[in-house]
Amino acid sequence: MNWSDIGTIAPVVASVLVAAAILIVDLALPNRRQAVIATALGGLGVVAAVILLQAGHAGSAFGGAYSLDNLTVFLDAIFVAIAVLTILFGVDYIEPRGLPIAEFAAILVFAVTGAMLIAGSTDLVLLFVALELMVLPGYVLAGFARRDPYSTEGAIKYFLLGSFSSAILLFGLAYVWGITGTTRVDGVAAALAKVAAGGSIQPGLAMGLAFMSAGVAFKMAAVPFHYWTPDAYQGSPTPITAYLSVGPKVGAFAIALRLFVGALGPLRADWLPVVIVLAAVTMTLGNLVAISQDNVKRMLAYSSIAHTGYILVGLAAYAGGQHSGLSAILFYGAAYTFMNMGAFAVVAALQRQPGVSSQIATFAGLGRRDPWLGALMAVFLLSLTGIPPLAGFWAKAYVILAAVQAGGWLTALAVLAMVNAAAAAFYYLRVVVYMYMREPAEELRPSSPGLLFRVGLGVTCVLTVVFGLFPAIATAATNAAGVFGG
Amino acid sequence: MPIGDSIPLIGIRWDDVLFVALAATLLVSALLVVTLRDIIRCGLALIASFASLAGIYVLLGNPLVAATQVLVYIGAISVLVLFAIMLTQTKNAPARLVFQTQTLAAAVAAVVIAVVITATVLATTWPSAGQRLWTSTTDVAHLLFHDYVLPFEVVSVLLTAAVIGGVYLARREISKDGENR
Amino acid sequence: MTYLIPLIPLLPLAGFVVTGLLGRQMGRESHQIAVWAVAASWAVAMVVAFAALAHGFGIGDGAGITLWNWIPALGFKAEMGFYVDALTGCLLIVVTTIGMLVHIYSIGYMAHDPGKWRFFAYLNLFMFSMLLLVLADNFLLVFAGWELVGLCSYLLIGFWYPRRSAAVAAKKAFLVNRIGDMGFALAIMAIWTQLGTLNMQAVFKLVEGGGLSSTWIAVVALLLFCGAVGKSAQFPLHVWLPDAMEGPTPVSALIHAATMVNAGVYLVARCNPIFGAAPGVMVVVAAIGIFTAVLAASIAFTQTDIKRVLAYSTISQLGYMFAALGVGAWTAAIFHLMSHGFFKGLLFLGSGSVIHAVGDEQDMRKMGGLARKIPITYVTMLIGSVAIAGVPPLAGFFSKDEILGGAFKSGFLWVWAIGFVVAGMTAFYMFRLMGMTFWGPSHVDPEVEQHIHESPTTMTRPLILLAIPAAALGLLIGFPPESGLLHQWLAPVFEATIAAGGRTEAAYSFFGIDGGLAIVTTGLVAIAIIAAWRLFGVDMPAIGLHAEPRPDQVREVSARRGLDFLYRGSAAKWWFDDLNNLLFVVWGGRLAGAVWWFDRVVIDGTVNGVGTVTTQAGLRLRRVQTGHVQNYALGIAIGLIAMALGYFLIAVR
Amino acid sequence: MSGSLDSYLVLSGLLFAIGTFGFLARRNAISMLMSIELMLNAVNLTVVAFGAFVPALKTHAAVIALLVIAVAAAEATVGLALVMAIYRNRKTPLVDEYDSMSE
Repeated sequence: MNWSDIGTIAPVVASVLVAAAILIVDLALPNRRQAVIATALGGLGVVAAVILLQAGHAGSAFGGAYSLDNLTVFLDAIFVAIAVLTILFGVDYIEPRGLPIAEFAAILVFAVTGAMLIAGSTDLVLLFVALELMVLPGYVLAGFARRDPYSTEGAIKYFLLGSFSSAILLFGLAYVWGITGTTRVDGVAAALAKVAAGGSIQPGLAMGLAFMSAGVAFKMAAVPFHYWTPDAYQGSPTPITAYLSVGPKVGAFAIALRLFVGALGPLRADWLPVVIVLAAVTMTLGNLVAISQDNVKRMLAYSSIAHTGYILVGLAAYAGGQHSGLSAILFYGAAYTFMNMGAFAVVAALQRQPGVSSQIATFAGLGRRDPWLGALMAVFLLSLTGIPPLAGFWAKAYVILAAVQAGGWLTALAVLAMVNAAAAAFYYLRVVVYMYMREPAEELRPSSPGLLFRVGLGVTCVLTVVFGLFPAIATAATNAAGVFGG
Repeated sequence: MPIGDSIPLIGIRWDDVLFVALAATLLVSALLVVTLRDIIRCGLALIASFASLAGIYVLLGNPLVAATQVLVYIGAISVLVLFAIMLTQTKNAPARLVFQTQTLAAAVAAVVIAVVITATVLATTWPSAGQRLWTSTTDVAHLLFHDYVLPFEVVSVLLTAAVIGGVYLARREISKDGENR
Repeated sequence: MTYLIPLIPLLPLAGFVVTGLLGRQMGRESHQIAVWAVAASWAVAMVVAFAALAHGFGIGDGAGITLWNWIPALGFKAEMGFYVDALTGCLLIVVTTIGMLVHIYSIGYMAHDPGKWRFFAYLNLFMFSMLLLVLADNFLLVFAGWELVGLCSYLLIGFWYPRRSAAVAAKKAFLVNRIGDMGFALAIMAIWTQLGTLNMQAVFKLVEGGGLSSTWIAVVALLLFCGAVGKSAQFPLHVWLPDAMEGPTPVSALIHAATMVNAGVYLVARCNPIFGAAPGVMVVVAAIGIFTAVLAASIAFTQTDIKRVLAYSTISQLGYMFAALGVGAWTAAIFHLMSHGFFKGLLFLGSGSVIHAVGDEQDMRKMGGLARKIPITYVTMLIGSVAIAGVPPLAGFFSKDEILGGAFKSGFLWVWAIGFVVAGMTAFYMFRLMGMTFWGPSHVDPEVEQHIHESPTTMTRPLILLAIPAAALGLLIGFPPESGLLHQWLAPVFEATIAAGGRTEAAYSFFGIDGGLAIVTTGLVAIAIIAAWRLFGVDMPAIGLHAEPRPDQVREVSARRGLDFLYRGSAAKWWFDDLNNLLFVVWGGRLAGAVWWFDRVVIDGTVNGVGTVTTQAGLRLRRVQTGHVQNYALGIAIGLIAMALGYFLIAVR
Repeated sequence: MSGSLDSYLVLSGLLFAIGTFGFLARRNAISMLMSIELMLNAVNLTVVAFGAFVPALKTHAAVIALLVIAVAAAEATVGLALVMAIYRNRKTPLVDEYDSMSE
């Protein structure tokens, strides 16, 4: 360890310091929530600045355990954005319910630190430890409203299943480690390249792959490892649901990129069929079940499962030999982050007053009761549907195009993705219909969220539209970040 | 070793005897953990299985891990578990309250997993040295603070975060939370 | 001039944003900004359109403007750009003119609706989307407009959402359209993977240069046609349009008659180099088109809801247009598109005026004798009906004549024959509509009858303004036939495709085949009109028709007439009535009944069935989510085992 | 017997399966936690066994095992805290009674 190592992992160090600073400020100035929020946002601003300073640089630290490349920078930037947005959306929701801001912010920053570590880790052990750092605070966040039975119930289900899957993932990692003899990603890749050149793989390695695939599929909520998603999402406080729906998901895809693309890349012909099946089942089932949901949070949970399926199409395209699949995944991740957080944020805005449920009836007449909120929700939902020219359209277009380019079975997968995208319109637009074509059952006061919240909503909306109108802005970054490792 | 490598007369190696004994203890106590109806006894069986596992680590030439196993698992985690059992006041209960309705399916799934793993292990040729290697603690320390220093640091952050989160969740309420869904 | 192009869609977009966000605060004046935005857009569009028409652009040399490079990634070139040539110009004229008039009409029609601002915001958004679709220079942007018009249509059909039927209709329209949209999306994929560009003119150049194998051309053309079938409500995706009549009448006029439904026709015409190179697909287009035309016309026979008659009529006329495209009569299709846009827009707005007058009643059986009470509506609708029926010298005569002539002369005799019959049917059902609505005795509820009044001037003026092109457009741009102004304008767009098809067009011969066809068609139309007039227009106390005037209860009426044989005044009259009866009412009615049954039960049933099955599957799958964490864990364990087995299978491969 | 990697790996596999069974079959959240601990121990046994028989992995195994033990401790902390929290709300540690969000 030396100073240049510290420089390479500077964003991670910075965000650990931010978490510490939040707790210290809270101890030093009790009951001064503005100070805590300012510390959190300011600190994350510094982290963002550090990440931007790193842009364009490359390097590795700690003997190759951590790599700084364009992928790291891109993912770090997304994670910081997620953290900032979660805090912006969270304050308005956490406060009226008497929950502590400082713990919320600190735990969130810890989780994001884990995610950022995943982005840069090129060592299997570091990858696992970073994953745990991302998900363990996530369990706490899911149960953050600790007096609320729904919140704790969702959290314990998330925790139990999450630990179960962690054990499975770890078991697989142990086998891969035992066979390849190293934990460094490049070393694993080199060892596996030899294996791949030698023809068929050993049963032990196959089992390791299976356990790892199952573990990662759980973290990204792919069918049939998705069961935790609806309950955890529905139970969690809504801004935290917004975080859970994007943070751990993008994190899981970061693992997929580092682990499956980086370390297991040489075996991609072996995991390609698995990813194809996972993608097909995931998007189809997610959409089918989302259609029959009456709770918007739960509906968005199932839709997030479907989105996992679409992103997996990009991964399959990569495995099918189309490198652009990787930049497609990254673009999808960015677009999905903003539009999905925005959608959850609107739900959170409605639930600002305690006691308001996320049933679809709550949205009846929103378009007239609250034209701005309704319009924003419409934009997010249309983007999630994939209607041009919004970000979600390009996200879907890129993964599907990459799959089409790869050809073979992937063409069928691309067509299935399009069928699914068409079917998904049904349930997204159902909410639009409720907003604009239903009279509200009971007169609710228009919710007037605070300044921070409005800033957050504005940012997500602007990005959703801008990524749609000028996708080139993002593709420059995703294309650069899509070429990493080998 | 002064008493020789194997048991006199029968010719079975001491190591093998130890291994069989420890492995049997481990599996039996683990089975007890998942089948006993009294959860306190489950906890005690858990401690037994942790202990026998520590013995196996010694057998595998890894006394450091064995020591950590005793300290952390028996010394800390088991105690936490026992505390949690006390706090939730769970009592001895009839089987139908202890086991899920899906126990049979669970058993089948577990057996299938066991078979899959066993078959896989036996079907694979491992890059094995064919003999046990002894791990020196100095090497471990060197490696931990050299190759693995970053994961090590991250684990410390992880423990901090876990403690903060755990304390937040488990401490008694002061203010009243709102409800939400 | 090119710098004016972006203004055309952007003005309505601005109107949408302002009206959508601030409309509620503007109260009664909420329509102002929307209407002025569209009017300004119309003015600009007129300048652009006539400049383009006068210039005579061919393929690839139209006036284009690129705003910015949309996506540079993936070796992929698609620009945010607009392109204007003569074809665009024709569409611009129809879309902006009718759009503007519908906006003005809506001021009166929606005056008392509390959601007026919302309505105008949606209308503006629709105008933006439609103009985007028409002006786009690449397939992706067309697709964007394509999806957006579908969305607006959805919002506007369901505008009166408290009516459950409106919400259901909106959903159905959207879902059926999505099926077609998928075809379009697949076509875009295919084009992109094969040619590497999505710029339409570049694609056409490549296709003409032989850059695409004939199989792929056929695939792309078929997929594009799928999209067109959905949007233009052709068989078997036509089921949404009649239900779409649940929306406010101006919406029906604008979206479901004059503009959006034309998008499919526009797309096929725009892609004429692709379709021209796929003769097999052209036959499919012609077949689907003419089949839809006769199917919808036969259903229109027995409908009693005034707007539904017009809806089926629209489907039928769109079928005509596709038939024209299919036989290679490109210009005739666009000609019919324009003339149909005007007279069908007129008819819908007129029907809106009627519905307005009789207190929101849409059932024609409860109308009748309205001619004197709402004279302006009556006269303008009569002009529209005469025009659609194809009576010379109104617009419909010229455009229909060109389609039939084109089919006949290109050797598609079957298309001509069916089209000929449909021409007669069209005249019949339109005058049935006129008869039941305006002529004969009144069957209006006496209480409502006292309040019947002509609509306000904001509503009647658009009717008068639309009646002018409905009457005169044919003479103006379609005379002399096949060499009129429109032909000169559009020649550069289509000449290459026509030449490549190897079909040399014979000159139009007044005193030869063309004149003969025109006379035959006109004769049939005349007979049909007279038949309808006799059947639905005349008060016949002798047979008790005025007492129980239910022309749709076909068998009952005819049975009565058989008994009343002796009471008849003259044999000639009897013969005439009965023939009509037999031809158009009994047989036609039975046939139409059968078609109606097929349409409702089989096709509609399939559409609804797919939805039900999907929802049911969702509900079943949802039950997996029991809430018990161990059940989830067991699912994960089973997934893990399955995955392990999968990997073993791959490993031993 | 004790001299072959296979026997240790099979042992760890059996332990993992027993843990899985406990996780799937027990109703008590704490029992499920204990089962997860068994599974993590199985992983550790795998790691240490590999370290004891594969020369290249010799020392690494101990380090990884130590890190896994630490992670397990962190997981146990959070898990038991969550059990406490939900016990306060629901007055039962039986997980299958937490089903207010089924379907």
